[in-house]
Amino acid sequence: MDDLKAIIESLLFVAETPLKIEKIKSVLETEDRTAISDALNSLAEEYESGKRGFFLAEVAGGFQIRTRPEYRQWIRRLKETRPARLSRAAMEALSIIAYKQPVLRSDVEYLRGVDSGGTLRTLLERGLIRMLGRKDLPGRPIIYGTTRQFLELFDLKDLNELPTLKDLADLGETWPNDSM
Amino acid sequence: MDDLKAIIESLLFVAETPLKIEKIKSVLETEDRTAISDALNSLAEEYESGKRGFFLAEVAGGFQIRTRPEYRQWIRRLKETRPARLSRAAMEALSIIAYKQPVLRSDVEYLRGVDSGGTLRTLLERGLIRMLGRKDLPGRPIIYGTTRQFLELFDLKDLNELPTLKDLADLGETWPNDSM
Amino acid sequence: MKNIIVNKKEDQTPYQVSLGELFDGPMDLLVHLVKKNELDIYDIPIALITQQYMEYLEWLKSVNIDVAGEFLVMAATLTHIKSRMLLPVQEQEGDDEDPRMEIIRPLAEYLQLKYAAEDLMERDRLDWDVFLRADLDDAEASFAGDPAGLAQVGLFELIDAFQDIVKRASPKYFLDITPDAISVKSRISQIADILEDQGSAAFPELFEAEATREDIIVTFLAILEMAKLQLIRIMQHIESGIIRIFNG
Repeated sequence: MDDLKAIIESLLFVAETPLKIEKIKSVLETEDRTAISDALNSLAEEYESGKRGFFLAEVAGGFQIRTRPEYRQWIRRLKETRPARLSRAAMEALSIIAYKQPVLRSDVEYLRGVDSGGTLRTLLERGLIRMLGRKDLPGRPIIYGTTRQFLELFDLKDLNELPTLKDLADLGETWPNDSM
Repeated sequence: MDDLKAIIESLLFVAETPLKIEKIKSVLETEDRTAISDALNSLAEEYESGKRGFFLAEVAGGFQIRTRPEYRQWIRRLKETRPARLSRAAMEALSIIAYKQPVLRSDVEYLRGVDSGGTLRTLLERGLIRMLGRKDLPGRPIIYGTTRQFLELFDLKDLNELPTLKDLADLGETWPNDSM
Repeated sequence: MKNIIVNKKEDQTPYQVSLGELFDGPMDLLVHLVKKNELDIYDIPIALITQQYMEYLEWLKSVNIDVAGEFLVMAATLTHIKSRMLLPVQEQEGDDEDPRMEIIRPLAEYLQLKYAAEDLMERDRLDWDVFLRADLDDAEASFAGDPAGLAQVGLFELIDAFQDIVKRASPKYFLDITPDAISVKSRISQIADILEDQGSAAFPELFEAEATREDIIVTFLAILEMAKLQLIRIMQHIESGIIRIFNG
């Protein structure tokens, strides 16, 4: 392994948030963007072909080493923590905000048909949504959108990578799972 | 790479403390100590011969993946540029100034109940607050307010966008089902 | 070692049904009914659905589940649609659409987003399917932060900090933050920005961007407040009569 690749690997290893190419450039004091992205590609390939315990994820505009999903059960056993669960209500509200943002509380409530204040508050506290500003309407209601943590949680490069909304006519017999 | 080795690698990756063989045994529910130590040896060798960005260190009776000391300068550079987080004290003082501005140091201290000179100095150095002027009182105390950088840090267009406590109260309680 | 390949369904916690969370809302209940009857959502037999919906509400009441207001609103909507369906179609009005669209449209959109939520849940979620390296507190990591670069902080943390203070503060000093008061504060901050950049500003200049009467009042109050605090000096040119505001 050449030095550049190894150095980038060590940076990926210690970085706390997804590492952007720009950031790597500034740390390494280089202008050679191609060399960095070649190294990243090569690392991603090595992790994949070597079937290592981790892989290189492209998420929230940067790169991050993450453990392979197949091993989730063993890692959970090691960590012995119950991961925080998002309730069905929270997932519904979150997906509405993700797809319809920028969005008002009233939009979320119109779509869900129920009061969603508490759910929004939960999502705010978990850092998955944020207040983007206020709308120029009576009462100056708050506008909501998703955060970088939202992208990180769902392994998304950016919002364009959100799964496309399904055309209901094509769905036929399948129904959403009640026990989501 | 076989599964056992990859799983152990993923465990090493997420473990918060050096991982003991006993611990790996219990997580994997196996009695095969030899297989585990073979896998660990093989990982150590691979990291070494592949000259990766990290190596397998045997510390405190366990195993831990660590970045290679040769790369310390780059890692330090990465960490140095890591954005600093505001301390709890700084957040408190900043929130008082944001909501109550224009405000005196004595107001901040009255509300926080502690001397806040050092905290205000830090906020001034970071450019989050500024001196707006002096109040016509004995000692001509300094009047503080927030800066443009404050708005940028919190991604606010202007101070009108600051959420009020009422906004928060309007959302109600967090949803009880969202156990966090 | 036990089976390594994990069945995706098996490793998920079974969903605990408690009566209180049976249905998340009226839309959810409608989806359940449409699904149970294997209906085409674009051709819902409104009488059947209305009847079953009402039966559900009755049943919920009979087991002492408080039926929230939004369920009753939906009941009224369904009943209304049902009654409109019974009216003879007036052929003159060409734009008379199927009354059921009132419920089909939001239902379709709700379903679509429910599917989207499922798609999201199927992705490899952080701290559920995939994990990051632990944040080790090694000696190497303790570096002084660069004062220039600050971590982006959630506004929520700011409110949290403030809320804690409000809780601790004596009730006598309780803060009532009305939007009006904030507008004045905001305007003070903006005027301070202008004066910082330019040193001074003509009085009318500060009102230029203002459209509404309310905005003008806010600006005026801000200037008065700043003058009271001696943050600014207000001077008038003797000959031209133009008033200028200076940094104090």
